[in-house]
Amino acid sequence: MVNLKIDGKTIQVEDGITILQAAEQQEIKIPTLCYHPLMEPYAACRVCVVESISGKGSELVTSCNTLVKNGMEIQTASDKALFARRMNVEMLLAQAPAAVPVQELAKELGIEKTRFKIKDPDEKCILCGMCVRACEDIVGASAISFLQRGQHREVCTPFGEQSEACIGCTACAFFCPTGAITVEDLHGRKVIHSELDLGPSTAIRVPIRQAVPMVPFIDEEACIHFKTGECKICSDVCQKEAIDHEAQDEEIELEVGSIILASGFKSFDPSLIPAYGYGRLDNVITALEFERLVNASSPTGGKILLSNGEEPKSVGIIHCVGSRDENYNEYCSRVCCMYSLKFAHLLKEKTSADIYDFYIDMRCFGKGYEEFYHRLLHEGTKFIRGRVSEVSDMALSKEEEGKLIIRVEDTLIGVVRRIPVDMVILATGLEPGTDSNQIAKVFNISCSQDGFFLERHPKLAPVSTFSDGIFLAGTCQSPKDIPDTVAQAGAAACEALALADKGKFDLEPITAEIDEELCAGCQICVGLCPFTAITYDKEKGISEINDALCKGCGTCVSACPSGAAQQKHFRDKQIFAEIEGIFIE
Amino acid sequence: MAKIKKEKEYRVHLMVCAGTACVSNHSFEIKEALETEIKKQDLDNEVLIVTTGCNGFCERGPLLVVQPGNIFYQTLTTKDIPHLVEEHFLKGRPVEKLMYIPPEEKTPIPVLSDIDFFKKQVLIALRNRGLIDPEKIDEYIARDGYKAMAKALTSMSPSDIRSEIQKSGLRGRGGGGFPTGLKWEFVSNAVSSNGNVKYLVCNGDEGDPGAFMDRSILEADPHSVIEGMVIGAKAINATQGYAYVRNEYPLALNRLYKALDDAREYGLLGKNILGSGMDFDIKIVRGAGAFICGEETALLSSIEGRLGEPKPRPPYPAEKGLWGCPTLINNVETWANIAPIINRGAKWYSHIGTETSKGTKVFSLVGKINNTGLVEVPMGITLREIIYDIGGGIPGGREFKAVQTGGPSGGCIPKEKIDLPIDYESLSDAGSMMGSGGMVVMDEDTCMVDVARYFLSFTQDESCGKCTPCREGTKAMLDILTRITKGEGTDEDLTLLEELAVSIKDSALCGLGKTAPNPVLTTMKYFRSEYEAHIRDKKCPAHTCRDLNVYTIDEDICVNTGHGCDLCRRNCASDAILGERNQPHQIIQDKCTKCGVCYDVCKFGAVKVD
Amino acid sequence: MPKLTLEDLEEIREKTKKTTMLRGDSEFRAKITVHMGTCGIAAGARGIMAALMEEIEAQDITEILLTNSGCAGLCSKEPMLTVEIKGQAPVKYVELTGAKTKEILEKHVLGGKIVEKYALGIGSEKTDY
Amino acid sequence: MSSENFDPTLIGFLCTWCSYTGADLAGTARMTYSPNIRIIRVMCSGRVDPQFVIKAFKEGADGILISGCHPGDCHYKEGNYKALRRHRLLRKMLEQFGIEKERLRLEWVSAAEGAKFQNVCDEFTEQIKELGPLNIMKGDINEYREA
Repeated sequence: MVNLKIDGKTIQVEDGITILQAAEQQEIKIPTLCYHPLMEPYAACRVCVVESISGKGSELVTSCNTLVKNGMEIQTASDKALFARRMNVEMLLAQAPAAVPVQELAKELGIEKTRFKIKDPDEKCILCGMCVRACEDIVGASAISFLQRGQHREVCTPFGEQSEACIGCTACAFFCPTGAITVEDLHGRKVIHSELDLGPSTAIRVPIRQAVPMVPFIDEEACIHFKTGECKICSDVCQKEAIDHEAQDEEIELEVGSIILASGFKSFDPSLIPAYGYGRLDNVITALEFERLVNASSPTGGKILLSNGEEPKSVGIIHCVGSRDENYNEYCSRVCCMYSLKFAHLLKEKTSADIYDFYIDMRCFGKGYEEFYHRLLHEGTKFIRGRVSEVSDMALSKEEEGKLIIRVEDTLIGVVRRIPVDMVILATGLEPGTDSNQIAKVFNISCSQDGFFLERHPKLAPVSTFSDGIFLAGTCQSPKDIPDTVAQAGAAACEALALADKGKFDLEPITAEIDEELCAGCQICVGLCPFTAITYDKEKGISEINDALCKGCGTCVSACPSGAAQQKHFRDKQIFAEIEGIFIE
Repeated sequence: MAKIKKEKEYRVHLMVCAGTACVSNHSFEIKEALETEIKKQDLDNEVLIVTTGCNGFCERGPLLVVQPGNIFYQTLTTKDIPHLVEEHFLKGRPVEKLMYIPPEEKTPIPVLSDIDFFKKQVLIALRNRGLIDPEKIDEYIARDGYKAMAKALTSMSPSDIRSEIQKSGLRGRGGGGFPTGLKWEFVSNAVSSNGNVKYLVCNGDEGDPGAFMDRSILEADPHSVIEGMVIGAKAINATQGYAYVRNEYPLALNRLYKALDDAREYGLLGKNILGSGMDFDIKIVRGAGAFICGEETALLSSIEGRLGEPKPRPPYPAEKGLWGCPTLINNVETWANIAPIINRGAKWYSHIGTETSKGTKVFSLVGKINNTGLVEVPMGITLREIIYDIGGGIPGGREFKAVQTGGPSGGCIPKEKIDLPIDYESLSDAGSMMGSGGMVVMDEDTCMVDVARYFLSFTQDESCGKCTPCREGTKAMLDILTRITKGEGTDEDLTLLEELAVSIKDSALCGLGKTAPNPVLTTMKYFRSEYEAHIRDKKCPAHTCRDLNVYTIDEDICVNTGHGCDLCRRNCASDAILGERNQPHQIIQDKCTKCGVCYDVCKFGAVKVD
Repeated sequence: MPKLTLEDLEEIREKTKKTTMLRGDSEFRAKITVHMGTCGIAAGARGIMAALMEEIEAQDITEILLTNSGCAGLCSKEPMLTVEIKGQAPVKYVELTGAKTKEILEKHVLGGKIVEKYALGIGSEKTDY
Repeated sequence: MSSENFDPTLIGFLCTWCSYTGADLAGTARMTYSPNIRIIRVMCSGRVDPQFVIKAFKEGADGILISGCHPGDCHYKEGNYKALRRHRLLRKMLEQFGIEKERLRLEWVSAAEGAKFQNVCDEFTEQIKELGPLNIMKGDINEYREA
């Protein structure tokens, strides 16, 4: 421990810290410009000078880098220190008049005007070197450094050319205290921080605001450590030491009793229906994109805007896009009607647009759904019954200019109508997940015709599959909305627990067995068994079947030349008897 | 036992000075002329021509010293050579007209050691000056070269060496005056962060304008520096040495390269030196011409290949220097003093000099002085002795005004302090500093404000620009001084100048910044009247600041003595002078650009400057 | 040149000391001055000088200062040289030949005995009046 | 016997997981298919031993159907592949016995293909009717030797 006197107060601090840190512990504020806790002290701006009084007189030392020593006596705001500090700030005011921190410090120290010549009134750079040190020590790219000397000293890339070393991490702009470095003009790339359009944003961030779990992740492309091996500030700063850059993805093999498949659905890709113009016409968006737009953490902050940034005056919602359609999916996706009603309600609430809803049948099957539909009717949403044939931007009359025209046959009044709107929302249906057939292969379950997983029995075993211990939940089994999915998930969990709760495991009744006397040890059966249930015993010279593994398919029995292998309940004799039984008159 | 080839016997050695100053004064042509003449007189197996390093008396170059007999010839031209060879070398009669005649005296002084310039000098760092051929290692060895190293390596332990240096009282000759022994102690005690790697550096950057001590030492006696460094390496068991020499010293660099190669060839450097098991080698790093790289931490950054920019201290280089390992940095002159101390003992050395400053100091005596040159004088010698006895007084009988010591970081010492004994403390008490040894003598015609401006323009241009006070402060002071020399200065400028000087001196990061205000502070302290003259009466007493001069023509002198010779009018570039032959001439003030040509041209002194 | 040892260093010092001794203001045991006025040279003083230098080189003699001077004034007796042993009066020898000079070197300079038959006189001319 | 009043007896070996469930589906879906086929359930088409087929022909079956899951769907992963291999070999052998290879048929019927099972049975029955009864000599082998 070190004893020293600061501004008249004797204090004790641990060894190896600087005067600045000791002062901070005593809440004594010493101004700094070129100091940053994460970097080695550079002691260039000389604004943090304090007076250090010792036996042989007093001298000014920079508090940011001078270490505390026993018996030191420091005056942070003595006349001598203040005089030099004021002079330095006044000089900086002349050198970089537009630098805000300098202006603030000048006000604090009571300097109205600088007596020195101002070279460039909007100069912001105070040559503190924070950017250079960040680039070199923290990022390790060393793309920029100081050039020239004295009055011509400046920060730049070698020869002023674009440097390959620069990895566009914008650490320099981040550390620059005066905003002298703006990202745009540093390397001409526009930087946008948003989930949809990923510019080089901070490397460690929460994916989206409602992410579950709300835990930041490290984006390896943007993270400097994975590029230069340096930085790792996040792990220095994290008190919980929760960050380990060396962690790798690892595959964990789990022995489980049962598996619940909930692999979800894929939203129908509307570009398969060219008539609706998705991807071709502006402002034709899918339901998921509208959901994203309306969300508070969206790039527009929840406001519903057209691609040109204005608010739509009229919106059309088209149901059954890719569902109840022979050319695409015959089944009804069950959820589109209700979420379309939700969209209509949100549009009514957030914008003053008039809303058109094109449906075939309004399927409000759930609890309280119908009442919600009636509310919508009263709110003034215009419902038109008919399947929309086309969305086009070919205007035929004045008020259709610049609008999307929806052509639909209104079956209730028997007329083909043209409705001009600003924005079209396609209520896209649900399809089996992109990898659902691989999953089916892996888990040995089969799919129904529409590609969703097949349950063992629609009524008796709706959540289990043909393979024992594998259960289904959610939209992977068939389109359903959240309440149904939750209910089904509960059921699947119960089934799994019921299986596990028994505590014993009933073996397959119909397994094969090998008669030791008859078996000649020819091992034909060993290679045959897909479940490797048969092993050859060298001492006895015969093959044996492991009851727990044997599934009872009987393939080995039919292949056994000596008939040593027999399948319980399907012994050869029994089947022979069955065959003979057929021909008894 | 190595078979050393027999040296041819000669009876006369011609020591031709080949320091940079003499070389630029065509001393190599003198040498060629000598060679041809001697061949003509077929004296070539009796007379040997030796080119030596700088002899010191640069004012009178090109120089020749004839040995034996120590006869000193100066300001030689190729035309004098035939007569000289025949007269002196053939017939043995020294030629008086080529000898040195002190100013205002008639009788020539043949023997070098009788000349005042040399008489009061005590040569330690320059002990072999003019006596050996710097490119022949054998001649260095003949004058007890490497004897000290042999003694240190074989019979002295590192602590013996260090205590010997401590006892000698030797202090750093680079300018700081830090006790060398103490510094060596720090470095040898420091623990290296990388195995036992320790570095040893010779600072030959010598950026001060007008300073050429290190250059002369390297040119005259490179081996003395090498021997010093090897002894130093043993004292702190350093593993690698660096000699940082300015790229602007090509001759010194060549001689040092040659000396290093010869030393390695003789096994006095490199692996297993003199069979003592010690390995040490020296690499030369050439400075890129930045004055700041004379500052120790900036020098180290430069060796490391990084931007030459000082680092805050502590940690001092002794603990964490080159690549973070303990590094011993000393100036060329300091290293040159090591071998004599080891050879002749600390007691002998501590007898020379004053109580606090031991040994001698090499000064480069320049400016308004008759005997411009390199002088090595014992500490404690007075300014008067240097200027008048050694320096031969002020040329043109003008009056001595001040002397500027320590280069741009030093200050000006007025004539009132002429009897000031020269040592570290006395100079810093007077507001200046020892510095590397530059000594610029100024006479009454020097304007002190302009001197301050000149030195400020130098430090401002050479400031590395890292810390605010030095980067911006020196520029601000320079602006003010320039305004004052143009006659636009105000009283507030004076107070601002003083404030700036104090705040820069207090808060700058490195030596350059801390000492840059010295010229201003000392000139304001001792010559405040000149500042006031510039500001209040808009006059420059020394007439150096041209914008303040007012040229007038004394009409009766012009007519009566000069008969209106019209020379001034014809030479006036901006035709600001009226008048014809035999008529009094006049100067039109607002047209006059104050270039001073008329003043120089007028043979009758009719043009007056006020 | 292979790596040196301490002894080599010492040996070099001795060897080159002779050449550098000329330069320092170190003392010499004896000084031989060959008078080389124009008449002296005409009378063969160069031969004398060459002989002396050969002899010194041959016998590796050290601490002998061999120098020349202008005409000694006695033209008829040229070539002449003066031998000055430290602490003794200078002796002038006249009408010399190569062989005579070697003999003087041998007997007087090294041996310390003046060679009467060639000597002109002892002592030097009076210069302080 | 002429083909009209010839009433063949066919035996179908059906795997429990796919074909047998498919047949059951046809039944629950009230799909009528030819009664000539008698079904023997086995756990997997891989269990159908060539002996059964030969035994069945020997007992007087006119046509035999083996039906399993579609390749890749087998509950025991590879059973149907084994059946496919045995079927190819067995057909060649039957021809050497003088039994037309059409009398042995291998089909993939999944649990949901009730309709397909119905067509297969009807079609197979027609086919066997055209082929007529299986006229292999019954009794013991020595009789042939003399003839």
